[in-house]
Amino acid sequence: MSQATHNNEARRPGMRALAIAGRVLFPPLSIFGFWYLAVAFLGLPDFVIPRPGAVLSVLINENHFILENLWPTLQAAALGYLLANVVGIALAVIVTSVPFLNQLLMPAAITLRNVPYVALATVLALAIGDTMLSKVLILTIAGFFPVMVNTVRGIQSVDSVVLDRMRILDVSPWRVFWQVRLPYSLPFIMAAQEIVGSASISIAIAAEWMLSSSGLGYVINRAMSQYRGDEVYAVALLAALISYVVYLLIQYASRKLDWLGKTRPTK
Amino acid sequence: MSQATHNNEARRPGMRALAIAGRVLFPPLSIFGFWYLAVAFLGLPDFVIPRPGAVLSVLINENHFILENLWPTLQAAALGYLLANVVGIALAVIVTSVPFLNQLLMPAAITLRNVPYVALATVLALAIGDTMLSKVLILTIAGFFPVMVNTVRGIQSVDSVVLDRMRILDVSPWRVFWQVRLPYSLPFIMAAQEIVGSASISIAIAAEWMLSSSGLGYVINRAMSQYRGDEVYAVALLAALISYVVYLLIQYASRKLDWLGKTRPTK
Amino acid sequence: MSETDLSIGAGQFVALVGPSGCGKTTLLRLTADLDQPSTGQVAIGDMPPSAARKQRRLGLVSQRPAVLPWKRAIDDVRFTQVCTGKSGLSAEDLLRDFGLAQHEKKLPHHLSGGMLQRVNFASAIAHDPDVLLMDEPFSALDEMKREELGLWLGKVLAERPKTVLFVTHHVDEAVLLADRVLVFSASPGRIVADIPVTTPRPRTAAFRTHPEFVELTNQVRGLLFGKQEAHA
Amino acid sequence: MSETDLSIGAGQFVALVGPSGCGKTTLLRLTADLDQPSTGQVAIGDMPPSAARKQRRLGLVSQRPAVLPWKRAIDDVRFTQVCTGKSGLSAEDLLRDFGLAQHEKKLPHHLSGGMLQRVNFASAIAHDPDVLLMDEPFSALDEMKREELGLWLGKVLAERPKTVLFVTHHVDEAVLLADRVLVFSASPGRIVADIPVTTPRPRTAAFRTHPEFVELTNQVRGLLFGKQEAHA
Amino acid sequence: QPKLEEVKVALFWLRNGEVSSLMVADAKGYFAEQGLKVTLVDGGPGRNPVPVVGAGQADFGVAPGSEVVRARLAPAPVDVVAIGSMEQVMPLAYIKLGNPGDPDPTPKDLEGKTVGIQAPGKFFLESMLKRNNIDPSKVKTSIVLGTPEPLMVGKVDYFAGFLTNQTYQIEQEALKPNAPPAVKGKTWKAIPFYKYGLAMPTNVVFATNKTLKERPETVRKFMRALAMGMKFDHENTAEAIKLVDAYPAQLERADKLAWRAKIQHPLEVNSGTQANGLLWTDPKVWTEMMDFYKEAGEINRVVPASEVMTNAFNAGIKLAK
Ligand SMILES: Nc1ncnc2c1ncn2[C@@H]1O[C@H](COP(=O)(O)OP(=O)(O)OP(=O)(O)O)[C@@H](O)[C@H]1O
Ligand SMILES: Nc1ncnc2c1ncn2[C@@H]1O[C@H](COP(=O)(O)OP(=O)(O)OP(=O)(O)O)[C@@H](O)[C@H]1O
Ligand SMILES: [Mg+2]
Ligand SMILES: [Mg+2]
Repeated sequence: MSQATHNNEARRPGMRALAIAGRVLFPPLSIFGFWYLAVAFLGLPDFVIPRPGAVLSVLINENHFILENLWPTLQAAALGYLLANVVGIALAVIVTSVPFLNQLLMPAAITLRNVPYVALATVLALAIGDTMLSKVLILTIAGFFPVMVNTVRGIQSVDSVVLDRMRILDVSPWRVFWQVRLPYSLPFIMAAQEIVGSASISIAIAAEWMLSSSGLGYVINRAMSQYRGDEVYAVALLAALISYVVYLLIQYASRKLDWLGKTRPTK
Repeated sequence: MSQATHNNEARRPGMRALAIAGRVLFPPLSIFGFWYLAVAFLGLPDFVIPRPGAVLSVLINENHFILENLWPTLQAAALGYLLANVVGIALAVIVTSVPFLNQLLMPAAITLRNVPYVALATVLALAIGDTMLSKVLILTIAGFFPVMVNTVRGIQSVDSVVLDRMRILDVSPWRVFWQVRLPYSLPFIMAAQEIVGSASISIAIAAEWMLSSSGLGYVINRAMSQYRGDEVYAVALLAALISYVVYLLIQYASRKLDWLGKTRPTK
Repeated sequence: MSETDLSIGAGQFVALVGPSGCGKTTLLRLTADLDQPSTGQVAIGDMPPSAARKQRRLGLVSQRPAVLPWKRAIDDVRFTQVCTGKSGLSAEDLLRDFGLAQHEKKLPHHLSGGMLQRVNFASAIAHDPDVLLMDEPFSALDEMKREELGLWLGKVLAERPKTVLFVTHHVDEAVLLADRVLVFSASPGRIVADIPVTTPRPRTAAFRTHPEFVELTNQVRGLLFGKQEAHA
Repeated sequence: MSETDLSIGAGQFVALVGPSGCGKTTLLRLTADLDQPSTGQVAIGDMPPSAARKQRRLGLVSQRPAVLPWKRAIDDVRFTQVCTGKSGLSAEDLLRDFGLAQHEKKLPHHLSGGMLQRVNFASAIAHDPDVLLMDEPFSALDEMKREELGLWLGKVLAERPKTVLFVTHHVDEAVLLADRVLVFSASPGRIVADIPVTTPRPRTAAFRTHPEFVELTNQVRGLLFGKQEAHA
Repeated sequence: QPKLEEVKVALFWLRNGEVSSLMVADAKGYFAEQGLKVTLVDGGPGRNPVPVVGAGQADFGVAPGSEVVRARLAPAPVDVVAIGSMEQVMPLAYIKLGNPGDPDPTPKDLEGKTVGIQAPGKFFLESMLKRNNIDPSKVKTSIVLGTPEPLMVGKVDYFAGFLTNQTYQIEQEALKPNAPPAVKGKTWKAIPFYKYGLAMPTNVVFATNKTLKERPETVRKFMRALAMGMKFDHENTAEAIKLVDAYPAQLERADKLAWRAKIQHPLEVNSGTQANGLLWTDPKVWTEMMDFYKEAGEINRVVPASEVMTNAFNAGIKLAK
């Protein structure tokens, strides 16, 4: 009895099949459903909001140029995402362990984040040029803040009784960080991953749009100047799909990593 | 003894004075310090990165046009911030209480967030025009996601033993949400506020830059076409200052609201 | 835990004793409609647990305190009343009776372990439920407080009869308070004895010297600890 | 709590009894260098608490379990050893001795209340500390487990002498195990008596019938509960 | 007083001296004389006038001719037609820093040099080089943003910019006492694209076919007033500058407007406008432009010039000279 009783997740097989069907069918239903609603509701001509059919046909038949430019964007997004995490978590650690650095770093961090992107792009383009690094820096600047803020909260959420245990045992701050604070922060850090991870493609695209001649951002730039709304939205759709996959991967990783999930009651 | 023992925050008066001095002096030190560092390190002439002196002089002597355009930006930022919260929290509630809606809404939410801003701006400019609503919608689309993701995590972080208590008492889901789940989520929700709140000014500016003829974004647009880098950075500095103030206000509110802070050990 | 049928008569006080980890809390959760039994059935009076719960007739003193971290003691107790819409027992009186008059404005993390347990107890019964499910409610209390609260409970039950399921590790307490003592075995956890206590409630501390008390406590200890000699 | 000086001799077993909320946990935290006393002084052997802590000679069994929610029982016990770099007692042996051999792979929220308390105990002493600070370590256990663990502790202390500060609500347990029983009064919490137990340790269950035991338990109960007659 | 017909004009960018003719026509009351009340709608990064006019939210638009061509020939075409051009050539040029006395450079001078271009501009450079029999592989390119900083900090030798735009900033920076060494005492020298490449109408006025069909009189009146504005701007430049300077929300001050007029006025007229009237636009140039974009792969078909432009609404107003 004790198994069944404590396992609230037991599902009937019918429910399972439905769940799988939902997982496969719901995303397209969701995306195209809302798209058609927008088209119908806004009443704009199709050179402004192209119809899903035209966009899909671009993705299927004219994808060469898009796919060619997918790789640099993915690279920039992945590197920027990584760096945003490194910087964000490092800052969180610094700021929580040396409180006065909080007041010293935070205003600069917020200012950096508030330099208008166009001004930032100008500076980066001149200082570094149209390179991977420029894009990665823009992504870092756009992404480190949510990671930092959430990690700080996470670090502060550690159960005080466990910290007492660490103090009694005179455990090094380093180990406490890696083995206690970081795992305790995971629910917060994983939330930041969902936020930053699923946005990194579209930020990479925005960065490319401003300062690069490769990548999906450039494709959009070119497509807009050619009045190829269908191509613009094809890129947007592709970006959304990738972001959704990233989001699902992060959710999967959360479920694996996140101890909170294991103590969580299912309803 | 018990007071002193349990009050780890007791500070010597010297420390207190230092803390206040730090709070006042550190922000400018931080901002201008890093600014000069950037100037020195990048070695770019002042028409690329204007010097703080020139920028401050714009803020002090030529602030008329800037201040005139501050109000619409603040309005848009405040409304957008509010709406992002309403939408984000509502979606979090929907998604956690009716799991299958998760799969139905999430892909659309992520797609919406990934429509390139230029395409979005074009659509909004045509559908709604250069109005407050367009800006507010851009802010909402940019901001609802962090609020939603963090709130979902927060809702899931509720102690199961308290949920059992609510179940035993057959408390309505509505009350459980307002009186249990929401307060439990506060550490997560306040983190989202720090993320979204302090970004809303700069997103409002970006929105105005693209589609409005009023507000700080318009000032930047105009300043750029007049090669007034100093004015661009004056706006950026003003935006950063406002964002920092918003950030401090949110931190203050967190300390007032957040029960986690009260259980948190100080180090 | 193997199949268990449990039915508790209305107004009965049932004590549950058994070694740590045998399934007492699990059985209590079934009775509280927090988990569903895979086999077997649980009945309170003649109701299934879900019906009792839906009628807001249950009160649960959980083993780990279920207080809200941001509510002061008195507000947490009142929260139960607000949630159920039943004013039941006065929150101030409860905390005063429990020796917490000075501490009613404290937040949970400013309370000692035993104080917290008492607040948890007060919060669980503040709506004056008909069915009271208690999971080691006095484990963090000193002997005097434990005795006091036991007597207090006896008095309340005399005034307002309730159906009670009471998990404890104190054999004496079980026999002193209950109409029926259920003895659990360790793995596989199941009910090995269902011992009625015939002396009518409420009983006083004097019952400790009554032959039935001595006999029953010895019998229960024998069941729990095997051949071994019983000790205080 | 008013000014208190406490000094515990090396190798001494000091028990601390007193009503709930009187400051036992607070005193233990001072001894553990978790809080600083505003007045008064605490010494373990001839060391201040901070020195003992820095030398990793402390072990603390906290009142609320301090296990890591994501670690299985055995890993949590080993974590103490990894952190201190002291292999101390074997983690498997500890859990087996505590009756948790079957449950060593379970996560904390899959353990019953009493099991969790035993894991917490095992984790606190796994590095074999010289100074053992215990805050109601057996409160969630049944009488048999409590007795077993008490005897186990006696055996370990005989083999590897330790300085012990032991908070409990069980007067019997205090007298049975300790060299010195400190009795706390309720507010203002302060030490009202410091009662030596002269019979040498380790003692067996037979000590319960020894005149010193009976006398001392009565004396302590008298101090705790005033004129009132003592009860089991 | 008769009620004026409201007419909206969507601009490509914020209002500045580039569209001075519009503002002069308004300020002088020429539109009102024709029974029109004109409202200018600023453009910007997210506000392209082509879809704005295409979606019917403005009656007229001002944009580079290339935009009209590309929009008209896109797979989901925008129904816009050019009805005149305020600038007969695109002022794109490859600009370098030089001493005031230096001769103007020619495409040949680009050999072995680095040219800073914007991402979509590579085709322009290559096309111009080919037209002048220069091997494009001999010219290095570097992608930059639309501001002249890379030229002024010496990152590139030439910079693809507009004669009416970035050159001003170069002049301004060169005057400053703390000007960077690369700029100090220098001035700009340019290889204009219209001279060695193609003439492309730039400040093109356009409307939808629907408007042309349903409200031809309005279009005619609009074009007449605009041409009168341009005529005044050219013939009474000093006074026009004052009017534009005072025009609401106009970005440029008198000195800048005067500077601009010197450079821009010659680009606004040619033999065609002398013969047929201001704003007149040459169908041949449009055909060349379509061929150019077809070759660049920016459009996938070429149509008769009459499908993308018309002079049917030209008022025939000419400069006095
Ligand atoms: N949430 C859970 N998921 C899986 N197993 C559980 C869970 N809670 C308890 N168990 C297991 O069920 C068994 C019975 O646990 P239960 O909590 O009912 O014991 P108990 O009799 O209340 O013990 P104690 O006196 O120590 O509180 C134990 O073996 C325990 O490991
Ligand atoms: N973190 C804290 N902040 C402020 N006051 C506290 C804190 N912890 C305990 N107290 C107060 O200090 C007093 C002593 O608490 P302590 O936890 O030491 O009691 P105790 O003797 O351990 O009681 P118990 O047997 O119930 O655990 C209580 O009045 C309590 O309210
Ligand atoms: Mg239990
Ligand atoms: Mg305590």
